[in-house]
Amino acid sequence: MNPVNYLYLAALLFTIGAAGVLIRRNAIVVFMCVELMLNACNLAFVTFSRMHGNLDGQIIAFFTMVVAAAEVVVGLAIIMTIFRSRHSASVDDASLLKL
Amino acid sequence: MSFPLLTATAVVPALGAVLTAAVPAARRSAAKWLALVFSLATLALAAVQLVRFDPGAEGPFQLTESHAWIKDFGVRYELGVDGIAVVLIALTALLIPFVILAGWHDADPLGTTSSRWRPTQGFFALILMVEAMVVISFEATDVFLFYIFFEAMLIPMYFLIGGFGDRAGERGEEETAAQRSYAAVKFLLYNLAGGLIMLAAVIGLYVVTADQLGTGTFSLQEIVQARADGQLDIATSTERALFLGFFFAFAVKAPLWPLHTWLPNAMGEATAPVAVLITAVVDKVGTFAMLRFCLQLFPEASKWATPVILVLALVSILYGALLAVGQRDIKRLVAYASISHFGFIILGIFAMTTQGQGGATLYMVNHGISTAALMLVAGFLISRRGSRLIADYGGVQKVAPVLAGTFLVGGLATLSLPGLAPFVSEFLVLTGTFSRYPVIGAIATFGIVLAALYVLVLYQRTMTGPVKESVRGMPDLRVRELVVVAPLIALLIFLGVYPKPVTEIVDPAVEHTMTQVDKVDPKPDVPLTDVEAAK
Amino acid sequence: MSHAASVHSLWTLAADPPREIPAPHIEYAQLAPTLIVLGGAVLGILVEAFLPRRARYHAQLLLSVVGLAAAFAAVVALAAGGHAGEKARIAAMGAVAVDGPALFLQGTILLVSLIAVFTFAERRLDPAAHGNRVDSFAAQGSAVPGGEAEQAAVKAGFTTTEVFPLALFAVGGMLVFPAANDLLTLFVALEVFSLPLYVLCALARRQRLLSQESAVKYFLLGAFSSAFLLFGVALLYGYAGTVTYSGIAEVVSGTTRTVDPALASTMGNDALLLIGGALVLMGLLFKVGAVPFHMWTPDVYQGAPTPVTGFMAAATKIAGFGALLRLLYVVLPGMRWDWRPVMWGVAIVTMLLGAIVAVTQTDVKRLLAYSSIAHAGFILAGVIAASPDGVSSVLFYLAAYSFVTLGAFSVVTLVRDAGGEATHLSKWAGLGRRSPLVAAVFAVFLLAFAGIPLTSGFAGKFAVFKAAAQGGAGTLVIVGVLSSAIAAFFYIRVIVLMFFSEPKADGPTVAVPSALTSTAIAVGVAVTVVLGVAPQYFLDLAGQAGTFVR
Amino acid sequence: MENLIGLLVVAPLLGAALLLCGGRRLDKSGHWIGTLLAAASFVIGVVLFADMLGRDGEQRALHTTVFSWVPVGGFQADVGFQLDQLSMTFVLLITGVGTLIHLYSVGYMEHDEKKRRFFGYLNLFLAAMLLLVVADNYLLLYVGWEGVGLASYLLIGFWQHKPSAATAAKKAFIVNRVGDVGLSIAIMLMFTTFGTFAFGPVLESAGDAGEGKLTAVALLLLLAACGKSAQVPLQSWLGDAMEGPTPVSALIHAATMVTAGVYLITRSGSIFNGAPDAQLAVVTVGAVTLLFGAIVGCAKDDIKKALAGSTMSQIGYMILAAGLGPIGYVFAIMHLVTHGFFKAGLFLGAGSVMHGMNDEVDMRRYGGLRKYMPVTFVTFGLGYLAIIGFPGLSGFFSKDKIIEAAFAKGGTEGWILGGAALLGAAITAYYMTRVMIMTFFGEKRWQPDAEGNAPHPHESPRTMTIPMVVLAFGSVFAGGLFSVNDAFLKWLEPVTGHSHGNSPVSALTVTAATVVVLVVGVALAWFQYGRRPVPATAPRGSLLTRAARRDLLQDDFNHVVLVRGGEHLTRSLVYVDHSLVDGVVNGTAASVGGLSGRIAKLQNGYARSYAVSMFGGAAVLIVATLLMRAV
Repeated sequence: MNPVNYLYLAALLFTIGAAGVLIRRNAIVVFMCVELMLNACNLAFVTFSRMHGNLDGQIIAFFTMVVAAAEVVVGLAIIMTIFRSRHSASVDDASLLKL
Repeated sequence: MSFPLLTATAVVPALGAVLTAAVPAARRSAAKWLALVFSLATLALAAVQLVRFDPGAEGPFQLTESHAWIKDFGVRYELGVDGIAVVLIALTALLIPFVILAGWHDADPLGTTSSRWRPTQGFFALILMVEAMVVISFEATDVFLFYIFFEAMLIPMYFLIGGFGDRAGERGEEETAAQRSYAAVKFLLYNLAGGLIMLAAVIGLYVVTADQLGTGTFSLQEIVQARADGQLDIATSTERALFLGFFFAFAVKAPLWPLHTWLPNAMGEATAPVAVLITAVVDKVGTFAMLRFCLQLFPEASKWATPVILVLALVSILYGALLAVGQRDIKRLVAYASISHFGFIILGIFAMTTQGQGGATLYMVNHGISTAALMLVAGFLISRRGSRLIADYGGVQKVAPVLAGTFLVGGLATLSLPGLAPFVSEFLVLTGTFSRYPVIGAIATFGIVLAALYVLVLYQRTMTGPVKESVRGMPDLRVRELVVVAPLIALLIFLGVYPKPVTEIVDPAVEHTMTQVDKVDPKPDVPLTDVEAAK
Repeated sequence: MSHAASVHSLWTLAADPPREIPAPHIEYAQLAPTLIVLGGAVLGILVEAFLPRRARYHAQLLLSVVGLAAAFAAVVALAAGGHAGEKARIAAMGAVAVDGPALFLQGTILLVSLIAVFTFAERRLDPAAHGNRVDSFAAQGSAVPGGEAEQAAVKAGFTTTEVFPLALFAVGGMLVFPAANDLLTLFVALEVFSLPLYVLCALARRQRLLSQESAVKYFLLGAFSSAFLLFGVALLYGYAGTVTYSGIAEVVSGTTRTVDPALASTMGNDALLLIGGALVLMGLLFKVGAVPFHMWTPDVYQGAPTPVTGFMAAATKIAGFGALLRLLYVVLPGMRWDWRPVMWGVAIVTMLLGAIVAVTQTDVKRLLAYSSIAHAGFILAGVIAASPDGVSSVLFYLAAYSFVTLGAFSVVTLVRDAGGEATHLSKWAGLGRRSPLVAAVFAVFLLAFAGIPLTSGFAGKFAVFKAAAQGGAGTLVIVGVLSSAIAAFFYIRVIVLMFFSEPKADGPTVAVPSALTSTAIAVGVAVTVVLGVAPQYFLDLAGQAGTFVR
Repeated sequence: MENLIGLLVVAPLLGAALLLCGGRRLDKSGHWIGTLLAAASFVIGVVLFADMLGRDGEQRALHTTVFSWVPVGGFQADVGFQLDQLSMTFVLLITGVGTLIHLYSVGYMEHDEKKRRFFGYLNLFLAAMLLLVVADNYLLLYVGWEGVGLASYLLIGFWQHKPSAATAAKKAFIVNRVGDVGLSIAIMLMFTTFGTFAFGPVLESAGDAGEGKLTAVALLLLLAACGKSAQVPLQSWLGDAMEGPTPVSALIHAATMVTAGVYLITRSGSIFNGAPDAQLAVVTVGAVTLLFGAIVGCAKDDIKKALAGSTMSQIGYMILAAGLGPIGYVFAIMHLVTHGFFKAGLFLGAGSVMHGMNDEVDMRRYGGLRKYMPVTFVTFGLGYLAIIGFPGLSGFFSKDKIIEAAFAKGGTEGWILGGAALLGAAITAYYMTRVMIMTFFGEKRWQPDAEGNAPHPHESPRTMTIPMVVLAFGSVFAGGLFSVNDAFLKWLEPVTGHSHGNSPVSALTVTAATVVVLVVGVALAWFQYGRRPVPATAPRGSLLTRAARRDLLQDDFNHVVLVRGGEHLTRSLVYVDHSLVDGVVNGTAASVGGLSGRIAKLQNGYARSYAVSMFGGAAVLIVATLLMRAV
């Protein structure tokens, strides 16, 4: 099967993730969408790596996972604190800073 | 290497500014005297310049200094004076002591403020700072160096306008403060906008020189030289664009109609000495720069723009005068009168005749002195009554004859009465214009009627007639004030009767400028008879 | 043929005996600055873990100051050793470049961070809580604002000394960011310096809600943008089959070896290149706060603890523009004609929008945020010049700008009332009467922002515009001066407020800072004036650092 | 000798400086210092005169250059003096009459606390006027020209507490300025035409310039003359100028300054000779003014205003004569001198009357004063006879000559001008008789004023009467002396040149005609005012009378058109400046502010909308990049 299709899939996933970020209110969900985008990238990487026949892409994928994990730690921590002080995880509630 | 006279002339007031600012809050009068001393020292240095300056010498600039400064920008620290600059420096140095004396009490803090708030020190320090920057921009022969101080001088000026004003009087404190900061901001933004447009042109100039000479340069002499021997050939369109960039900034500073509206606000809200500083000293940099930079860097473009500029100048003359007639506020009236006078100066510069440009230079000097005289006396008057409205005065001549007399002399100088200095320059400008552009010259001449109108109306309304209650018991000029006014008036008379010392110094510089733009005076159409040959 | 084999080998790998993997060769000396900083950060964590609370503050402060200073010394040593010039190399198996721009930027970042750490450690501004001097960070980051936990922490005199290692980690990332020589390193570095910043933003002692909100926004948007960047990286990888800058550059400029038809579909496919490039650009533009990726800036600047804001505003910009320069000059010079027009647009919009919106701001920190956006626009003008002059002008501008910014925000920390810092402009009325010195200093910074001659701001602006004009971007210069004119308006407005309006009765007080903040401000003023009056030396420095290594 | 010329000017200038800057310590002696210095310059004048008589015709002119004033490129203005017969005549007139009037003022201003300043101004005037007549180039003349303008401004407005005085002074100066514009442009035109504006070269090479240029210069000079000499259309200021103290009116607005215009035209003779059209304009102005002034003079009840009208008309005669060219120059000057005597005398008389009548000026409140102030009556009477041209007195000779010359112009012009001149003579006789009768004859008509203190008419002190007597002598004999074998003609001819023209009527006829019209005029006045008592309040009078009282509505015209129009213009300009020129600037600022507010709205605080903008931005970025490659 033509590996290019995986690219299309990756693009699709990426777009879904982006759309999610724009649409969903819950901070956690938004954050998961971001993760989805990252994983879409991973898919793209491995696909390209397969097409180019070198391992760089696959290695990068591992890096990405680690970074994503780190991001999760920090992100969840921040979201937790704001959830505790606001009792709401809605992104839109956090809109004191404006204009 | 010889003693850097030009640098010293600029450094001394700057140093004075720093020291004055450092005087502790309690020792207010010490600050005043310190400032006065330093301004006098500067005057002495300026006098030395006049002496050391040799009108007959070769080359455009004298007493030159040149040091590397910012290599990457092609900027050198290049100073030098020609006849025009040296005279204007002398004028500046001469006026500052009077400004300081006249403003002796303008900045005494009213009421109780924090012990660290030292308005008086600030006031005099700023004045000296302005002087330093003006002097160096007269001396700079490097475009960038000039630009830097041309712009930087706005900041101290801005604080002088916005920070110190007349006592509130009828208008409430709030209103006055609002008006004042509006005026200050307007002044700054107007001039800053002009300066930034010029910045673009300055950069453009660098690019042009960098492209053609290999290394970009801002040195006036180098550029002029390069153009002379054809290494540097600026495309017509480029030259025009650059010229406009420069001219815009200078026209704002000058100020030329229709870019003048900041001046009345600024002069109206500032204290009289500061107003003098604006119109008699700072604005001169604009007209001076037209002569030195616009004409010499972009001769072709200057000629190209001349018709429009002449018309604008003509409009300024009549428009300013008419508005002066229409004013109800003494200081604003003087401001509009100045606009009219700057019209004359610009007219003379772009008439491109020896008389016109020589007259314009002389005009800068005389206008400085006469406006100073008129405005400072007006300031004394205002300080007595606490109002700027003409309507609040009347019959002052009866209670304070000396004040009225000096005011009248200042006014007569402003309407350029023969025998007083301004007449000479105004007539030269008009003749110079007339000899090339008869119609414009003739129309401009009607400015003198309007001048008579606004001066005499002002004098009549304030000084003559029955004594108003509000001015009854108004004290006459005090000694300090007399010390300020008397020398100015003496100077007005002297330069009116014997302007030769100045014209002698200015002439060669003007000739040089004329050759730069390669123009020659139109010849009289009746061949010289032996009678004239004999003369 | 050989490629076919390699492709084949992908799935016949298992059959062959395992090949020996060569150990990576790392030039530790040339990476010293980064290593020192990161090492310091790790030590900092250990300090947090093992030292008693009382001792931590001083230990951390000492540690980070020494660490940063040492790193800076290392940078200087490298530069002196000629690594900025002829000995410029790619280090760490092509991951990091050690060349002029990298060293210059790293040096600047280190200095800025050093100053920033001073402001982090300032403990005299806030009134003592229960007899403990406190800094501007939360007593306990995890505690709910106003909750019992927090009160307890305050009573116990806790302070979040973790900020120091966090800052050091961020600095470490920033050091790598402009030096990164392949897209992966770029991405990792980005995350390494972003994540600590997200956390730092959430740690304000006063106005925790705002602080946390800013953190959330910054985090989400940051993650969002880095996702874009990563996707861009993926596409570029797909395009070039490699992520090293030089490799991609070769493919772009078509100097690479002939392409196997089997891979033609992706290899050298310009669509991938263009889209990928655009996405990576976007990731970087987000970090430098260029329109339309600027919207996080005002909110985060306002919400974050002011010392952090200063640090962020200064250091992030340097790192971001460093990376941007390298990307555009090393990776994509071959496609200059594709990215330049786009960047033109971005630059123009950024300059104008930043200046215009700032006009109506009422909060000092937001005002400075928008001004930073406008300045990003000015710097972009220099970036677009696409000439060594452009590079050096940008370097100079960054150096000049960062110190002014830091100084300005440090001054902001001084003006306080009951609710902490009084950042609303109306409260600054008449500050010049109350404490002329502070007001004067702030005025100097504002004038530098406005680009008034004799300040570093002017020198920088002139350098950038000059480079742009010579690079044929005259239009940008015109727009630049126009927006500077607009920008001047609001800087002046603040000055008017401070000097020409009567102080309010309930106006804020100006706290007397300790030596730490004072140093920060003093350095700011000094740099502003020196770079304004005698910039030649630093211009030379930036000039020598003007060339990238491939 | 040459150096004395400078001294001539310096002496009174010194006086002015002393008195104006001297301060209170000179209050006691000030007036005598002033008088002394005036006398000094008179003495110098006499010495120079004697010296001049010592040389014969062509060598009489003295010339000296003191210093180079304004040297700029080709523009070379020197301070230099030229004293020829023409100047000499003026010098003697000015210093002589001037000294007398100083003396008179000592008495007249005795009780004024600002006496010192008054004499300072008088000296200033003398200096300026002398500079005007001895200058050797037009620019220096211009200095004197405006100098006298200043002096007249200061003196008209001397009683500044009276708003009317201040206004009159301002008006005088500004109207004069209009004339000065003419003079300055004329000088510029000379400069561009001849490359100089010194009398010598300009007048010598006047012929070489085209007639067009000459006409232009001449007309501009005429404008100047109109301003200074109160000729139509710039005459309006003279009447109001009577607000000044009477000695001022006598010296400046009768004897000397107002005749400067005549001097200018005569001096520039060779220019006018080359420009016939301009000359036509000159004579027209002269003729119109002499009638205008005379008519106004008939209607005024204010004695000084009546005399002012007469001055206007007499100067009209001079201008007319000067416009006739070589035929008339000499007589213009001659009439100028004699007029200087009798008109000054008349004014001093009027002053003396007012002095005795608590400064009452309305002739309808006089009457029968001859008993109370005999000296004044006699001297005034002689002046009266002189001005109406009673045979044998000064006025007779000079005016008669002018009328002859007018006819001698020849052709229709000659007839018209001559006719006008004759008519003027008749009217002169009429209104002067009117003045005479209303003041000195009939029964007394004065009553107590508001405060109830009735005037006690009395003769004035010596200091005042002596000058009047001297001037009376002048007005009686001067004309005769001048005409003794054409002494005056011979004296001036070298400077102005002279030609007899071709008169269609014999001199005798003209003389006869003048005498006839004189009798008619006097008789008319006698019937109107001598026979029946004069009403103490002016009757409404005919339309012409009412118009004449208002200076033939010329002032109202000025007011409506110039003053009102000007006010509207300035007011609208102030509006324009504020709302248009400034409005643009403030508008721009405001619009930027508005835009700023609108854009700021996008910053709505919702993270997701920020994300949207980022997403959109990314899209735009991609599309743009692709497009760049596409195109």
